[in-house]
Amino acid sequence: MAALLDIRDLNAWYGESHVLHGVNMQIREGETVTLLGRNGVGKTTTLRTIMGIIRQRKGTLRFADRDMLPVPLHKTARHGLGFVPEERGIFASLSVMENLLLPPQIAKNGMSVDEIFELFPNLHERRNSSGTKLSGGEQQMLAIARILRTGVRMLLLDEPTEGLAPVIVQRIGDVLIRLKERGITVLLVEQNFRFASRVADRFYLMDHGQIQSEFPVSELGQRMDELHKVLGV
Amino acid sequence: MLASASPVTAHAVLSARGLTRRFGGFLAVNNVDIDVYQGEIHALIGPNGAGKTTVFNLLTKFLQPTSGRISLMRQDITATPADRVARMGLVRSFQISAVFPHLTVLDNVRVALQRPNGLAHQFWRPMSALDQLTGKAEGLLATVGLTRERDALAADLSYGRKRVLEIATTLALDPKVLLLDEPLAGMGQEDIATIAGLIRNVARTRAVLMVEHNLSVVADICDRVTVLQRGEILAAGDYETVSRDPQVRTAYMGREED
Amino acid sequence: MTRSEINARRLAIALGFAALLAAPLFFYPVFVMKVLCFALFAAAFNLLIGYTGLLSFGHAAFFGGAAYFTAHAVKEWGFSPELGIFVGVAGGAFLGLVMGFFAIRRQGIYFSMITLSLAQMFFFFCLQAEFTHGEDGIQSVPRGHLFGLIDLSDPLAMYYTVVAIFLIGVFMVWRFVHSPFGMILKSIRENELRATSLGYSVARYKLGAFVMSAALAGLAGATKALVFQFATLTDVSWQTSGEVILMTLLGGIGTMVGPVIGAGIVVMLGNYLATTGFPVTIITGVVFMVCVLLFRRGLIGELAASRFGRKFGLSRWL
Amino acid sequence: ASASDGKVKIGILNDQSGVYADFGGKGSVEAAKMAVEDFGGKVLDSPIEIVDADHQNKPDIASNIARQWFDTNQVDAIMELTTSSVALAVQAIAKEKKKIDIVTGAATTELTGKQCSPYGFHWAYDTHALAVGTGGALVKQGGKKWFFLTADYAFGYSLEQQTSDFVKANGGEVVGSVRHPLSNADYSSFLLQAQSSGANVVGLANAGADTQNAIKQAAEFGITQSGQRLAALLFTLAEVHGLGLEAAQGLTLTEGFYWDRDDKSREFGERYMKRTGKMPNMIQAGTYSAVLQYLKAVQKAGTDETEAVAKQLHEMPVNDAFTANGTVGPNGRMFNDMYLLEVKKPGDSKKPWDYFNVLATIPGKQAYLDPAKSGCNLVK
Amino acid sequence: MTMVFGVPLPALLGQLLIGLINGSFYALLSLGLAIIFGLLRMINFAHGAQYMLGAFTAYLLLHFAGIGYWPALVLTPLIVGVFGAVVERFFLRRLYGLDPLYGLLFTFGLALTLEGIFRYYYGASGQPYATPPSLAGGTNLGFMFLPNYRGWVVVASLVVCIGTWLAIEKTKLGAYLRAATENSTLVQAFGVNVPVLLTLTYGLGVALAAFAGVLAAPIYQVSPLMGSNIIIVVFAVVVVGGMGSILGAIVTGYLLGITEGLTKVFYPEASNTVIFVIMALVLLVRPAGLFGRE
Ligand SMILES: Nc1ncnc2c1ncn2[C@@H]1O[C@H](COP(=O)(O)OP(=O)(O)OP(=O)(O)O)[C@@H](O)[C@H]1O
Ligand SMILES: Nc1ncnc2c1ncn2[C@@H]1O[C@H](COP(=O)(O)OP(=O)(O)OP(=O)(O)O)[C@@H](O)[C@H]1O
Ligand SMILES: [Mg+2]
Ligand SMILES: [Mg+2]
Repeated sequence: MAALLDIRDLNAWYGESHVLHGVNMQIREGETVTLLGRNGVGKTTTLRTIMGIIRQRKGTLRFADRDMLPVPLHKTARHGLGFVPEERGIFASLSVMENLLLPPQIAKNGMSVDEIFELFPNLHERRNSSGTKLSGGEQQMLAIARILRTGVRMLLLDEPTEGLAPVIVQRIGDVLIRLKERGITVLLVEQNFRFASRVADRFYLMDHGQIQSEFPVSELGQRMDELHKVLGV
Repeated sequence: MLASASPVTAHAVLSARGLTRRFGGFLAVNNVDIDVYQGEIHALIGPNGAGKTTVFNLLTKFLQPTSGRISLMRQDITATPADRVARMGLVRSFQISAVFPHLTVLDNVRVALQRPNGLAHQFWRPMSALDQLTGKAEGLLATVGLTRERDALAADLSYGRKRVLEIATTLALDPKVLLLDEPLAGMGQEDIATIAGLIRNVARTRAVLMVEHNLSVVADICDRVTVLQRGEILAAGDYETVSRDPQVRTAYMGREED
Repeated sequence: MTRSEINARRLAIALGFAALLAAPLFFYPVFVMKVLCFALFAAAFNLLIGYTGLLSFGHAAFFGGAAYFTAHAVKEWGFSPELGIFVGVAGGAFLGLVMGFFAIRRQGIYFSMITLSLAQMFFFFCLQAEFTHGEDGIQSVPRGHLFGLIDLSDPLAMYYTVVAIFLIGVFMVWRFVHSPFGMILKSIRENELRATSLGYSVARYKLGAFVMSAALAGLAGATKALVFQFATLTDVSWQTSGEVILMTLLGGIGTMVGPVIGAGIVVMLGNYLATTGFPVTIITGVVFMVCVLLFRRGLIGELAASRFGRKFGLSRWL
Repeated sequence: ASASDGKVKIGILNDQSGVYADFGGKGSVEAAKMAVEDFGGKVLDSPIEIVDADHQNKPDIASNIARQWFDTNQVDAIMELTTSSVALAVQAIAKEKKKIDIVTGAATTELTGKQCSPYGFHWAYDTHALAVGTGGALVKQGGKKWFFLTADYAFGYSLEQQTSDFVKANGGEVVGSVRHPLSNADYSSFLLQAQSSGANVVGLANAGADTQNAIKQAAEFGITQSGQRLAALLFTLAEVHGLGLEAAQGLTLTEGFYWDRDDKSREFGERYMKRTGKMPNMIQAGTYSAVLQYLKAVQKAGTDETEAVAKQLHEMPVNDAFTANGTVGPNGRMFNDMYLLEVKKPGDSKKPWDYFNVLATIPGKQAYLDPAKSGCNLVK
Repeated sequence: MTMVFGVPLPALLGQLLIGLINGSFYALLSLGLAIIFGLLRMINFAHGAQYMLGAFTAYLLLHFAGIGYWPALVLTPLIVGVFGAVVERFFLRRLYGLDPLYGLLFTFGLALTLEGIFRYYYGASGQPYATPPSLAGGTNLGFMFLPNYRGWVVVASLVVCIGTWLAIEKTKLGAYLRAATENSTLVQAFGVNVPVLLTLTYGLGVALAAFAGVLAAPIYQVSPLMGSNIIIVVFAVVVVGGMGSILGAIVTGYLLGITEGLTKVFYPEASNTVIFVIMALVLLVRPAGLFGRE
């Protein structure tokens, strides 16, 4: 089966600084894959490049058998890609509810608002306050919830557990597992290693803007040494 | 505890009584008492939205409490403006990283060093007056492991490195009391170990109050833990005691294995 | 700084100095003096926009206000020129304090709008106040004797006095910006909350910079009143505030030399267009738009960013 | 005899792109050129040249240009000078440089008062003449009770002050006045007050767009229909044209010139019209007169040397398309007749630019301030 | 006669009504300004010039194409709005990522240019524009004579203001726009075509100014300077209302018109400064403006 997301020799730049040096990645429909790596190796950059936010890019980037390089940013989502940015991107001038309803729905199979509120009761309680008045963790919840509504085929999550209380981290883990059951594909960037190993099918290890190695969750035990070296886990 | 404040504990460096803050109809912090002692690391934990950052904002006077009293080294600072509080030696870091993006990493630290070294108001002296701070700044960068990025613009650092830089500027002020809001969030494992060690070092001669969701670090380095929930104190004590509290477990920690 | 940078810098300063001294041989002294007054005005304005990020749309109030104060002090009270200028500067600084008190409470665009409105209030005050003589202006202001010695009615004496004032003023801006205080201003501009948490009283720093800028703008206005021997409503109108922005933008926001070059060009353009029959406002407007779209860094800023500029490290001292 | 530098140069310095551009502007430059042609293009065998510049209403630009003209461009005289701040500044420079200036564009009496110059002249009109024309003459026409709408700054006050003096001197009374801010857009509040004041004349002591808007809105509120009369204290043909007769009908105003008054003025008006597409107002015709008179004075003096020409200008009577038998006072004031004019109804206007009925002629000596009382120190 | 503070009651009522009429212009203009600011984070200094452009377009339509007031009322906002959209598309768009002051400076230049062009071709004294015959004359309200046209101005502005407010606040459009001003990239990443939205918004703001211009043409002289005189006051209205607050702009616009009207009765000399005084006071007490959010 062809990969849903097929990346070959992807390069990306910030102005003159070359950050991604030929990334290769193939993710099949329904997989949950975690991208690991130290600070500053280019994980966020990879997600932003896939999403089309970074336009200085070269290489092959195919999603659902379509060449994504020429697709303008505002059409990327319509092809079924959803993004939760690292800095969360909550809009200060919008209420929680407005933030939640902001991204246009792509497909019918997204979560309903009620389901979301059940998942994150805090959001329900604070639904009328303005976006950035939320606590850091609440903002993180909102950022995730917002994308769950749209019904995308593939989620790009950048450190979704940062700043969340352990209970919530667990709950998000449950959500990811449920998403997997629904057949949704996830590419996850994570520092929280325990969390990542609970939800992921496969890992990519990144260093210096390149994929260093790749292994399924079953090999995790054997790879601990390598991880230790690269990540300091 | 009642709204009428009990007397402020004498030997606490930073202490608050009956701290309360309302946002419109929403009670974000409700009647919180907290004491931070010299030489200790005190953790403030709790579910998201419990009011931890708000407590920080109140203690540092970035927000004015609706009621309650705060004292810093036996001085009442309930009505003192934020910048004065900072000058008195109570310094905070931010949950969402706060650096000066278009200054270099070195200058970020030097700006922080200026005030404690009496170089804040001089508009008649040349910039080279700041050169005397360079050595100190470089030393700080070395402790946190930012030497390589010395001349980079803060804006170009990756997220995790920005957090490290923020810790460095905070330490530059040589504060007596340090309030750290999730200092380790977004950091990679290798930095977590370094910075946690650094915090422990720093705390030997100072008082530290920190918010952190990384419980292994909390268990590791914190002497005392206060758990906040819905703006109120749910439990307090050492980590062992608190982590066994069933209420804390359901509200915050969740299942053991994670 | 490398050696070639230091040499380039010394050379540039020497050339600039020589040009100032020799200018009356080639240009009309009054014209050069006008350029210098506006250059100082623009430098003062740049102190605020370039180094604290505050765009004031009301700087004409300080410039024109000081011109009125000086003109009045010299003509009606018989003050000596140096005392007259002092009155102008003090008046400018005081206006700065009052306007700043309201304006610094807001940032960015809000700040601009508030300064604009307050300056407009001051304009109406000047229009109606007795001592400004309405639209006639205060005319025939005597230049008098500087320190009771130097007769300023001599064009060259006046010229070199203006040069001295200009140099002192620009040096003050330079020193102010490149000082520990300036560094704090820069960091406040970057992140106010963080600066507060480091213990800096943001409001006071901003107010300090605002008053300093107003005082220097006042110095420029006061000097202009003596040069032209009149003070009129033109200098307090919001168009003048717009003009000083244009000068700074054209030359390069946040550079030392930019505002001076910008002032020279704008003043020259005004004079030149006067006799060509081109509609001045259209040209000014177009220059504004082109600058914003194509040379946002201004002439000097673009030069410093060019290959040549980087070679000599121009951005560090232009 | 010949001109000192082989050339006689006259500079027309005025607002060509700003708010007063219609008032004088390029039209004044054209009028000046007509005067040169009418004079024959040469004086004392030297060619005559007109140069012009747009001072943009900025006194500093004006004074830079004036200095440059005098010092390096051999300009012998500067004329027009719209806006009082500019006129006063340039007159001060001309005085210092011993050069002649003839102001036709500015209204302030200061020019021939405290700040007068032995080489400075003021042609065409001033606030005093406007006040006498509208204030004095209108009272005689039956407008006894006045209400003023005054622009809230010095110019407005002095117009109101001087006008009401004449109103009172002629047996009228001032029943009220209201001060409006400069560049005010809406006059309805003030017009309502005027309407209820019981006055039969509403005097507009303001200028330019302020006056235009006030007149337009007065028509809207039916001020004139209800029997009140509008009198604009500073308003010219150019602005009436801009407003249109529909809105301006019935308005009373004073000018120093109206093209359709006699054969001479008609002839001049039509020639000017051919060149510019407009009829001249008093500033443009006044500039024509000033240039012509200056050339005559040079001719008579046999030199373009300032003292001699100034002497001639003070002595020679002025007779041209602009005025007949004008004289010049020791303070530089030129005494020309002023006309009290009424704007025609649209139906009564027979041809293009046929805008005014002449209600009265005010002789120059009555219109202007007696030089002895002007405060000018040149008057013994 | 009943007196209020020494002023006859009917006169006071008249002045209140007049104030409301002037407020109509303030409200329309500040609404457009607030939309552009609130959604594009840009101070549209050219707003006054665009208002002037509206009046002039109506005048030109009449003069050269014989198109009368009523069709012009619809056509003009369209034409000027498209002009605005073009300006946004080709120029303003390049300024979005930058400090908002560049937008301010660009539109300042645009204002100077537009004003200069019209001054060059049409002179400063302006052009006449007649009241449409269907609205000529006036009605005696007992306490004052109200020109019919002015009554129409109040009605038209109220309808347009409320309609626009509803369209923005009660639809998702408003949320998109506000979000886009904060982080346009992210909103695009969600699948919204932000560039087109921004163009339309700017066009809308400009069209509102043009609409006010057409309304103003029969009352004020159609003059190149009509915009620059009013724009600074409108800025102050927006600051008082709370920048970016659309409702704030509308309400403050009317309130200020009325306040100004009353000042004209009690102390006319201050009627042009009263807004600035109010502004200073409001800023002291509520730095975010009356309706602004901190
Ligand atoms: N806007 C930018 N301009 C220039 N360089 C940048 C920019 N953002 C990031 N970089 C650089 O690109 C590299 C990769 O950054 P990226 O944000 O992708 O790292 P990351 O792996 O996500 O790290 P972290 O775990 O800290 O978030 C880093 O070296 C960083 O300094
Ligand atoms: N300025 C404000 N206005 C209104 N509500 C606020 C404001 N600041 C915070 N809140 C609310 O107060 C509550 C406490 O927020 P706070 O930021 O203190 O939480 P926290 O404990 O730091 O959470 P986290 O761990 O997620 O950072 C939250 O529900 C938040 O929405
Ligand atoms: Mg990252
Ligand atoms: Mg928090």
